Amino acid sequence: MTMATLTYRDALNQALREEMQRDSKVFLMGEEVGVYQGAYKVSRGLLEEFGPQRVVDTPIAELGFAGIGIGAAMGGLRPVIEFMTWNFAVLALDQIVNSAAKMLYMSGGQIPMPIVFRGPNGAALQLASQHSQAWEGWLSHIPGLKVVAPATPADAKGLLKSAIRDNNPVIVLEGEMLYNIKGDVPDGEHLVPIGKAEVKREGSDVTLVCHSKTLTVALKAAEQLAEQDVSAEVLDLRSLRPIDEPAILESVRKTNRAVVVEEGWPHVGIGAQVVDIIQRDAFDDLDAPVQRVTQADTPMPYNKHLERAAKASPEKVVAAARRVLYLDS
Amino acid sequence: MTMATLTYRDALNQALREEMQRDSKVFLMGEEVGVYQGAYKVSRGLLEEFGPQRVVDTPIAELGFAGIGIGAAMGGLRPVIEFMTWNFAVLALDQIVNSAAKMLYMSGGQIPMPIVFRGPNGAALQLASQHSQAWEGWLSHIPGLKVVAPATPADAKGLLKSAIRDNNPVIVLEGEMLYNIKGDVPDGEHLVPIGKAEVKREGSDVTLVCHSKTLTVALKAAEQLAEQDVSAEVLDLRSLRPIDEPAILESVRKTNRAVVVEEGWPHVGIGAQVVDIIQRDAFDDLDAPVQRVTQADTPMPYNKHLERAAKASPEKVVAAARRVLYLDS
Amino acid sequence: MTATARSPKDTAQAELHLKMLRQMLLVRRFEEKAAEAYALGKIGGFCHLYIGQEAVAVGALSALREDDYVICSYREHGQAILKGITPGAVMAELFGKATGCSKGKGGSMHLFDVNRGFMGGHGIVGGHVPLAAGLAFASKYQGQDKVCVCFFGEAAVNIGAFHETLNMASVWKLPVIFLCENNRYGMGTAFERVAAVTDIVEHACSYDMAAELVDGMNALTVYEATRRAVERARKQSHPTLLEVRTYRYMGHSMSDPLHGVYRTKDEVEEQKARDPITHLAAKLKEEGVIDQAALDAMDAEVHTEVEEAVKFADESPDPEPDELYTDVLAE
Amino acid sequence: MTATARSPKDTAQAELHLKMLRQMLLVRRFEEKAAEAYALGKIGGFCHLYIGQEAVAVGALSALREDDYVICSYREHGQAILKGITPGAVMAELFGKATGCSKGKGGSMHLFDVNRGFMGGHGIVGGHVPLAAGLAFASKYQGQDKVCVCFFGEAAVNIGAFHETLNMASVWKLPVIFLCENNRYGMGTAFERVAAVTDIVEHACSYDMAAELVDGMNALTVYEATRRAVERARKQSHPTLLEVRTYRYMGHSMSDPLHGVYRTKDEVEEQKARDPITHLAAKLKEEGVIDQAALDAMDAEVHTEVEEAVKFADESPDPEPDELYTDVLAE
Ligand SMILES: Cc1ncc(C[n+]2csc(CCOP(=O)(O)OP(=O)(O)O)c2C)c(N)n1
Ligand SMILES: Cc1ncc(C[n+]2csc(CCOP(=O)(O)OP(=O)(O)O)c2C)c(N)n1
Ligand SMILES: [Mg+2]
Ligand SMILES: [Mg+2]
Repeated sequence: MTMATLTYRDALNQALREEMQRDSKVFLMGEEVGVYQGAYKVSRGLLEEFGPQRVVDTPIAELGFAGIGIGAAMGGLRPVIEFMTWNFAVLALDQIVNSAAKMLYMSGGQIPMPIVFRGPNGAALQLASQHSQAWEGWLSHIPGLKVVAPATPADAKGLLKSAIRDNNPVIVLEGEMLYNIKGDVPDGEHLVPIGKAEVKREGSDVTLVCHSKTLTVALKAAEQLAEQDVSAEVLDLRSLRPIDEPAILESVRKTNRAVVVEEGWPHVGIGAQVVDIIQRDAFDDLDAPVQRVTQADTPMPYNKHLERAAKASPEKVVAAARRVLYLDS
Repeated sequence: MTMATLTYRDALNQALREEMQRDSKVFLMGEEVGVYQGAYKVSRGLLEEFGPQRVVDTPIAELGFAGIGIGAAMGGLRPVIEFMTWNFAVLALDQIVNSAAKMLYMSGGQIPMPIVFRGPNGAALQLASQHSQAWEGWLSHIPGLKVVAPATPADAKGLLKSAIRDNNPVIVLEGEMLYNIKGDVPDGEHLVPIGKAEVKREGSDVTLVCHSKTLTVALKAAEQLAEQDVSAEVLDLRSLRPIDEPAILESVRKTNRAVVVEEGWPHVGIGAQVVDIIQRDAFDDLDAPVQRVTQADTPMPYNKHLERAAKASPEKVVAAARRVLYLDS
Repeated sequence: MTATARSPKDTAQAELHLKMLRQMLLVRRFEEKAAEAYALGKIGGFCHLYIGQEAVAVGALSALREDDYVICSYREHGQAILKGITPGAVMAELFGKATGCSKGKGGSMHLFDVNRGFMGGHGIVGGHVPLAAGLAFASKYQGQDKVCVCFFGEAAVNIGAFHETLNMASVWKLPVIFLCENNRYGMGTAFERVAAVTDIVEHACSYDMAAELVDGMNALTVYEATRRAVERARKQSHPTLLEVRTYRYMGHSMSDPLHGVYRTKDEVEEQKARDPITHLAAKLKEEGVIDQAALDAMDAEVHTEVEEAVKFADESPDPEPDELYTDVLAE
Repeated sequence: MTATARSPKDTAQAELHLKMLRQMLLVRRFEEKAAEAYALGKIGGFCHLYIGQEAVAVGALSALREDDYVICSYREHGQAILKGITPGAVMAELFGKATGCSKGKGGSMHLFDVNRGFMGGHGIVGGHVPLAAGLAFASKYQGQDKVCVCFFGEAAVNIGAFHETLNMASVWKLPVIFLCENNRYGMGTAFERVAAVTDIVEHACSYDMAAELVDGMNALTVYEATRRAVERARKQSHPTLLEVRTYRYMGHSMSDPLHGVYRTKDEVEEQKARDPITHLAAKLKEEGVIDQAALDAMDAEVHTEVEEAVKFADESPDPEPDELYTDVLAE
């Protein structure tokens, strides 16, 4: 399969374009997706190629257009709803949780819900408290949804394409800080299965579980650990619901130690669930309690030094890894 | 201190009445709280005693009146916002998370937020998918909020009074199925501190961690276990944020085994956080992986048999306790 | 005056009116039976009856094509039956049985039949209003000429989703009809206590939308108004806001008092004097379209139909236990 | 004509107008400096400038009492300064410094000074509209006669919170003024592309609310209209919706293009020809209230003030590291 080096942004753009070419029922709706070419330019060129009927600029009405997208899916379409950022999607949670996630069940199996909700999630740089929220913990809690959080351009393309073809509501968590990263992306038909994690770096001493932006953090930590003669395995979850329990357990059974790195807040974060899975099914394989590295348990401050201190970092991951390896005690 | 036997409903009503008598800045706002005396009659008699300025019937506009309450708190009042049920509060999450929880932080400490958001949480009987949701996992995730979930009439009164006097946004999770339960309630000044769990039954073989409606489930399970010569300790969390880590650890260090019982969905539920706390700080005290008993990972079905099967039950807790005690292997 | 004296047009009209009368009777008797069954504990949870409002659904749905969409709030038993779901399948759903139109998983508030264009049964006030616009969006997008009628109560006008949706439906010219059943109360709250403007049609101005105020105690006027709106939606793809004034005889749901403290017994009685069934029956008698004997026969027939629905629901099995885990995700 | 020829009333008015002119200049120069500082990386995140809209905030806030409340969206640098926060404290906040009006934790979008009744700086479109009604509710509840002015952009009119709030503000007669700054665009979206009705004042009808359409390029007309609304709020506790037509010269935020694809350079230039500062300066010159020399002096003075603000912000320390963990919860 031939490859191209693309940014994460262009990989998403390619996935959207290919799926819209493939299936006329697929359309994109959201704020600034058309004339403005997308607040983060993910939809660049799509209005020109597919026209205003399939690339629909909306008013600022997250609850309303999320619901209109869901209704359109009930009517046989395959909507892709872009939230300018997931911070604003909080206004649309009623529709995502009560309409999209439950429609198939409430209707006794009559109404599938092939819809994608996507946009950047979590903190960027100095956007302060209301614009820096990571929602994976909340969204992964809901049965009836699928949740993916690609970390690389290839996974971004492959998971978005799979999401668009899925007959269930799929949440795609992107990242403003990811849009510019480059990587090899297979041309054309490249599908990444939803629910499958991937080992992004092999290792034997400790497993670093991560996803989305924390992959970079974990990989940097793994390099620093290598210099300290610690072999860290980096497991990128990629999907958060369903979550790849076998992959998590397989890695931990090999390394007997784990650190979970996540972007969100610690209390009832996605990492707590990963910990639960590990201690429940790999209890006897664990040589140390699983450690978590998360965002500080505070709203995000504006000041850049405070913000940096609030975020998960390679240094924090290295320290946690050394703790589970009892290297400093 | 003299006691009276009250229902959970009347204990809440008493807390509201006493605090409104104590402080004229306290007012109640929500749907049907006045003329209708409350959808679940928690506010019975308050309109008559305090008048329409302090017992305010609202239109169906959860986002709007939650925000008006928050603005009133910014203006020096101490609002108590009643959600007819927390199912509908999903529409108000933007205001709770982005305005209430962050105002003090964003303003650099200038604007305290003394507001209470309360109402019944979780499933009642056969209310189906959209009316049977337990939100403790979501709400406990948010820094800047406090979250309490009283299980008894005495705790309901004591925690609601503490919540109203707290200078932070406090989420009070009640339960439609709890309103009618009876118990001894201290008269007058009875305050239960936010952040303190309580052992509701002493035991030595296994700790059953629970809160709100699952206290009854855990207590029934403890009785059945007693008949099987298993001594179960029942720890009622009461507060979910902040959560009483010392109390959890103390009990588990004594019993060396734990089962966490919660009402919500399993994936990234509050129980996962309890598990994380236990394995992180009591790893060497654990004789078995912690087990969780949760609601089935599905939307809530209407049919009563399916609904019963979906909920946490004493039988499920007993089975989980036997698993952590390796009694059936 | 006898039938033979009537022109074909009159006959067609007479038949339509008789059909409407029978439909109102059917819904009325169905709801009465549901109330009985609820009292017997055969129905659980919330159960919102439609008694008093029959003319609205009957009039509106008579103006629709079979393949048009209807979407409702939780007060939807009547619309479900009128859209073609058998009373048996609806009653079975209320009983939570496997033969129910939602396999016993949805219950009273979540009736569905996608093959008949009945898109539910929704429990969050205002939550289905955007869904209606989305269904209309899908129809227009696919070049179908289906319209969507969205039934909601007047209290939903105070919630944001209603406004966000009306604006988009107008900007995008969607073939949707927002049919507000103004029965004066949201649970125990009189609309004038919580709305600055009580004429809901007023809101249409803010969205440059066609609107009509309609007498909801008269099935024929509802039918005519809806026909005009359907025409506008199907031919010009323009949305309409219909405010239909009606009244609920029973409590908000079976768990609520019959009239309660928020309205007087007298008010309820007054309204019952404007009963849409009595009203149409009288009119048709006067026109000689039906006589008392035929009316009694019709009522008896409807009675039997409802009895059979109950019997069907009673005798139907509960869903298999593993149904708890199915329909969470589609293939 | 010389000052001595003027009556006391004229003099008072002249002074008011001069004050407004100076305030507009101050805000303009402040924002220009903020743009420079942003380019130099001294300001991070989103930074939404007010250039072009100065007449709105200056006119409106001139009609307020010191203890009245003002609450804004993220485009609030001007209002913050005009409500009495020193330019230094605002610039320091943009720089994220400990001396900033929100201790460096809020930044450009979250400026606060509770002692001056400046209630923020909010980032979710429409999110602060209910807060404004709540502040008015608190004022009325406590028998204070403070009014609250809520600034928001025209795009916020399409979101539900706006409608839910206007309805309650009207039903409960709250002393609040909803001041919509209609600058025609929400980011890159022209209002007419996403709103069925472009006259925002229209919405007042649905809520039985007083309303006025105001020229936002003229500080004096904004002042007069706001005075009438304040009177209505303070004396009768009635809310008002003001639609103030204005224009943003710069991009939506510092991260966006100056005019972009959604509007033409010509349109921007046309609007600049209606500049509120030039307009008022010319008027006052014509009236002999000010001459070019005095105007230049005023501008120079304002310049220095802004330079000092930057100096203050530059020299101020970052917050202590442990500030990350403070202010999460109150005692
Ligand atoms: C968002 C939301 N808030 C509150 C409720 C609880 N509730 C159910 S029905 C109802 C009253 C609705 O009245 P109306 O819209 O007039 O419809 P009607 O019941 O009169 O048919 C309320 C408050 C809900 N279901 N959804
Ligand atoms: C609910 C929500 N959706 C989207 C955004 C992203 N956003 C920030 S400002 C803006 C445009 C707002 O335009 P307008 O209300 O006219 O105010 P202006 O910027 O013109 O002053 C958008 C879409 C947001 N902050 N909040
Ligand atoms: Mg009603
Ligand atoms: Mg604008």
